[in-house]
Amino acid sequence: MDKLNTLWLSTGLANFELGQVVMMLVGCGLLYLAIARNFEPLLLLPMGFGAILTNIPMAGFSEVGGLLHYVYYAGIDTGIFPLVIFMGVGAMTDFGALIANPKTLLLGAAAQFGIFATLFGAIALNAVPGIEFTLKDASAIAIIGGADGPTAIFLASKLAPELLGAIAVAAYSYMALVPIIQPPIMKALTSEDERKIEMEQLRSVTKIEKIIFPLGVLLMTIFFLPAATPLVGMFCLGNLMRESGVVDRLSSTAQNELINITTIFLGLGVGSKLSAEAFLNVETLGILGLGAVAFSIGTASGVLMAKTMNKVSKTPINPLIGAAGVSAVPMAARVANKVGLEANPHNFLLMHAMGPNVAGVLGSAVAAGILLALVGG
Amino acid sequence: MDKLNTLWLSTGLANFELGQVVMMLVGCGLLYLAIARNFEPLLLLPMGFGAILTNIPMAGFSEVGGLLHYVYYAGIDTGIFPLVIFMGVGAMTDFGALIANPKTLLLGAAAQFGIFATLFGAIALNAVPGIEFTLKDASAIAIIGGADGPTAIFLASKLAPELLGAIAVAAYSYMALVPIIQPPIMKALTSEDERKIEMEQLRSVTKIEKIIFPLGVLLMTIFFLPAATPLVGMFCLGNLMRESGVVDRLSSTAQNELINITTIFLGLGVGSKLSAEAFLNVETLGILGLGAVAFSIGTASGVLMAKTMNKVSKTPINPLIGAAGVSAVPMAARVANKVGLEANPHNFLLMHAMGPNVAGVLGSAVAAGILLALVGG
Amino acid sequence: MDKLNTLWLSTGLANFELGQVVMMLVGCGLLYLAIARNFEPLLLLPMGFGAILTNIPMAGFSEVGGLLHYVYYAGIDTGIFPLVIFMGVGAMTDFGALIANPKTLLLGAAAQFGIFATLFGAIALNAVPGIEFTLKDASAIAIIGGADGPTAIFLASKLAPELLGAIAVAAYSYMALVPIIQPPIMKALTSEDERKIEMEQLRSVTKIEKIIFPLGVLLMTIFFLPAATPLVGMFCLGNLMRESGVVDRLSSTAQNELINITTIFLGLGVGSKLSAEAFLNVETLGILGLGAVAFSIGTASGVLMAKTMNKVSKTPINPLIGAAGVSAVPMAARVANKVGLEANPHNFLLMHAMGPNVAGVLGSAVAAGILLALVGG
Amino acid sequence: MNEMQQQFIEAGTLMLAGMVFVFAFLSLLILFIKTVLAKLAVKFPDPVVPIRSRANKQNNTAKVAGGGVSPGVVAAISSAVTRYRQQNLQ
Amino acid sequence: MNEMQQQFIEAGTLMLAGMVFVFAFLSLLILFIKTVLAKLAVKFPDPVVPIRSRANKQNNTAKVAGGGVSPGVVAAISSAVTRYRQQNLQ
Amino acid sequence: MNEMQQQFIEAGTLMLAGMVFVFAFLSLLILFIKTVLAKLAVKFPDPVVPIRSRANKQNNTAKVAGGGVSPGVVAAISSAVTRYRQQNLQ
Ligand code: NA
Ligand code: NA
Ligand code: NA
Repeated sequence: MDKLNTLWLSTGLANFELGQVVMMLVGCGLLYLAIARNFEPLLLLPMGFGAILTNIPMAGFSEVGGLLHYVYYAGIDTGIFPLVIFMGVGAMTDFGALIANPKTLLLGAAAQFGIFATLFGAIALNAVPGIEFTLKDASAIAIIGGADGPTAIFLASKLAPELLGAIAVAAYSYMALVPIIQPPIMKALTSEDERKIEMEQLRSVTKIEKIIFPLGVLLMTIFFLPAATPLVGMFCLGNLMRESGVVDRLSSTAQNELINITTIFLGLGVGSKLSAEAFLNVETLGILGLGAVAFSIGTASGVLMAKTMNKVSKTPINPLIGAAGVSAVPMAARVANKVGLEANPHNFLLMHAMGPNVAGVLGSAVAAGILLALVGG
Repeated sequence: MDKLNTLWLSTGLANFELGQVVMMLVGCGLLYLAIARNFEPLLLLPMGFGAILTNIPMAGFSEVGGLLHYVYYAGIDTGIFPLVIFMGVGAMTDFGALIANPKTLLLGAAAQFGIFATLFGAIALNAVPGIEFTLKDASAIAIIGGADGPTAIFLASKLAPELLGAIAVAAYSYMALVPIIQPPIMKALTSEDERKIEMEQLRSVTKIEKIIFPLGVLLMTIFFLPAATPLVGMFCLGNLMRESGVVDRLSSTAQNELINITTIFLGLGVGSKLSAEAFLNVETLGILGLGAVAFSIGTASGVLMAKTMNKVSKTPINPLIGAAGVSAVPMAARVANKVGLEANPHNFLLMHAMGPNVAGVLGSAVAAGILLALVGG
Repeated sequence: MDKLNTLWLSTGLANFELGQVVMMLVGCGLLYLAIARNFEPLLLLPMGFGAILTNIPMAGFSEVGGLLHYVYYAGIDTGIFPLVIFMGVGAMTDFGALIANPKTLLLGAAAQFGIFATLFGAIALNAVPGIEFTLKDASAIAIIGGADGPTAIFLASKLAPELLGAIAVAAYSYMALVPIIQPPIMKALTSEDERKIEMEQLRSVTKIEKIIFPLGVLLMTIFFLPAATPLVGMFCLGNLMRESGVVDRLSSTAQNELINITTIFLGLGVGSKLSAEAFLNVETLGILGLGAVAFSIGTASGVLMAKTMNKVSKTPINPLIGAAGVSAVPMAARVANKVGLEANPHNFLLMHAMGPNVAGVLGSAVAAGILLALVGG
Repeated sequence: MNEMQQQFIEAGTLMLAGMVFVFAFLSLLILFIKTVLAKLAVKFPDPVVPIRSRANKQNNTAKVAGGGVSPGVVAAISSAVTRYRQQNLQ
Repeated sequence: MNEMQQQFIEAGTLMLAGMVFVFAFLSLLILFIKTVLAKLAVKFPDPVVPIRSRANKQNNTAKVAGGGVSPGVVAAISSAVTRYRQQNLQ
Repeated sequence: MNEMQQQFIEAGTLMLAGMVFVFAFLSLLILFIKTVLAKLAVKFPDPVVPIRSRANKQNNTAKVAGGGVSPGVVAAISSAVTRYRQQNLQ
């Protein structure tokens, strides 16, 4: 009898709090999005699962001695996991299209307006009662507009760890929603004729350019923005391993097993920040709203920049590729390609959109570095 | 001369203690079992090697600053390694046969009697002079009857870390001995006619069932036994990664590189607990004896339960598949198949035995959770 | 304005010190050697990159909280990374040629004279003003003559961590230079006739010999030199995993993903020791000079030993294979083969040179153990 | 001897509570499979698999021999070709 | 309200400084590509790729069908054979 | 100068002790190979390898060309087929 009572007192049923139940439902929602809707499943599946685990009463996953506690403090609080993932992303990235058409870097720059406008918006939300974002909070939220998961997690873990869960949810959800969010904005801001524009074929890029490019990017970051060197540095290391051609086995491991292992634990660790106290409040609603705004503004900025460039440039530029400047690689580039094909069935924009697409990754990392340098520390 | 003397004083020969020599021989014995007899080599090979390394005089493998010290405290004391392995096992497990024939879960439940009877037996052994098992010790020993390596290591590291070495040796040795231990028991408890029983073909299982199943298991564990959620949770995460079909690269890494890396270090770390003080005593003999008892009782309980169910059930149930309820996946299921084929050359029980086999994994994890909830903490 | 000033003060340009610039150039030099010259790129590429990252002003890669700080203290200061790599190297090593022709072990022994002569030379360099090597420093430097990366890193991290960067640079650079350093020495010390000597075909080696060999090596190390057991033990574990044939999945992971992951971080961590204070001094020049001496003496000792043995032995021994005794697997063996082919187009020495080549690995590990036992601690 | 007796009672209670719980838990799981999962299986049946893919799922029946080449082999070769190229492209 | 105003000013300054910096940085990168990289590309052109390898790089054009067997397929098979043997040899 | 001399003596002793030890150790290993391993090799000879497997061990001699198809190729293809299916089944 006594044993049964002990057993009952140790059950989840006898110890549930409402907040935990709701957060488990949020976790299940993330699993649903990942599995049924294919929303960035590589991160949202372990993240949703981590959200469930961390909210189990009496299990102590995120308390001292719990698995998720170790994962979070060893991998995310230190910044190691997002940096290792960024190295893997660098090893997967081909900068050929960007080097062939460097002015698309301006599209990647323009799209970062989504970040800084959202920063402004986050501060404006302080007018809403119940919301009190510091400048650090606002900066961490704004980076959602960078459409780059590891960058967002890295910055949030440094500037506003208590918002990390909500920010990661928003970042990955909107990245998955790119095919839904972007097309209406792209169509509203361009004319049928503009969308029909065919672009010139890209020149071929030599091996030496691809090898020196990541080193040049790193050098410039060192000169002008050391705060961004953890992100940019690991990204360029991955890219150099890829392009150098002399360490293929390291490059392959960075792109596959290492990034997979890290992704599992990154997802679990981020999910462990989805506790009721941190997530169930008005601020999370604000973050989700701001995320949508950030993506939309970023997309619009990219398209408008491309329109302007098309008018100035000698060679034609299809404004649709500007939308790819938000990054969300390679989804945003595919969306540009698809919308282009709808207007003109012979218009293959994919390779052209890859330039602004990877430029957006660099742009976001630079923006993250600026925020770290000016707001962090 | 002085140098040579220093060198001599630093040799192993000048510093050996008898216990260390004996434990190295134990380590060599484990290597022999692993290599020549193919006894669970994936764990016993690194474990035997770890046993040798940890007993080298003057080398300090398991002292502060030594490799095995780090491995043990980072990976086993924290519970991380067995949980990561359990995630990989989950990613390798197909619950199809169990879902198609859910009543085989009862066989997995019955076989856990091996665990609880052994608990009783361990306490009874306290009558032997020189043996003093606390309830925690007895619980950690009893889990050997679960026939599940990671579960046993996880529980032992929580309840009785000083017995971890002996428990792991017993658990993996008996798992390897399943083809020798089980058949006589199975034949003694069944009639020739019973062994000849052919079972109906299993229905096909849909994808949605396989996806929801791990979530259902996790949910029930959360409700009724949070103490089991680390084990069951990681297992279900692995299984969900497998069945969801959206994170194949994570699932593949969990089943291959990640589990391989972890297995090497888990084996080394467990081996590092095979020190003379911890292993060379009457208690170890007791543990080895109890392990054999646990396996035998578990097998018998499973078979007897299956016999009973066969009498009650509308569809025929071959009692042999009850023996697979101890888990030891997939060996025990193969043994059931083999013994069945001996009685009836057209009797393929393998798929039918997979149901109780994986049910046994869940059953052992549940039993481990009960022991943690009632005895641990 | 204020913001821009903050931004400027946070740039690298505003904070560079000369030493950092020079060390970045050194890092770029290593990248150049790795990529353009194919000098041991697997280690020199991440190491050169690490050297750049650690010298970025304001980025704090190697300060508390920085990525390279964690990497260094978790992986190199503990000795874990070199030991894991040594396990992988063991899993890649085939001792067949050595077992078939065991007297080539003497060549691997003779080549270690490079190590001990360099130790003497390092002490002699203390006569140069500005250089003050302790016996520990001298030992760590001498191990460069072992021509074995992980061994050198392991020993240097124990005996002279502040010299680790320079020692690793020297060790890997000279290993890459083996095809340039060795041939002139080999030709100077042998006659045309000697180089033409064809050796008898090696007998085939049985599986049992290959399995017992690593265990015998380990046993002897335990008996006579426990200080070498971390290195030799992990090496033999890897080799046993390879040859036992029962844990192929572990052996494959140790040879591929695990060693790749570890190599990336080992390189970064070693690179993080390339700071201006530690590297830009006369001692580094001394180390680089001594490294070349060490390789040359090791090569010469091996060749002379082989000449002597050829005169004594009943079966012919081509003195060229003695040069492979420095290890630098498999490069040195290939060099021996190539120089042999130049003298006699029918003379395939590759397999014969593999014996002294892997013997050199064991010899260096033994030498490292002696230095640890006599000088360390 | 008193202490020993008490330990036996404890162990006996554990055995009882444990086995009851294990059976209760796994029986509930049976219920879960027979109700929730069964309903889900009816509501969301597996989509009909296209022929080529289904053929691939028949594990041991590809005709490697004979005059014709099975689609599985063609698929395998083309997959190998793709992998080979990817490796060469990197 | 005063505090809020100040925050707005801060945010506005951040926006301005941030966008200026991002554009400046990426424009410099354009310059880098157009000058340094372009020069390097001229100075160190890619070596002419041997025919077989170039064929492999044309991603989707290997002729698997037809009477002849494309070199890609042969390469793939021989690569598969090699891998198979290595696995068996271990 | 006295200190230096002492260091030289230390280094010299180290050199001597080290080389003696290395030679002794590796000579013992020769002994080990020539006695223990040699006996083991006689006592436990390798089992005679079945023909197909031995063929696979001849690294570079599979006949890919010609009218017949080497068993290695068939094995490789069937291995590729299996892997392909496993991937599709997951
Ligand atoms: Na971006
Ligand atoms: Na079990
Ligand atoms: Na060596």
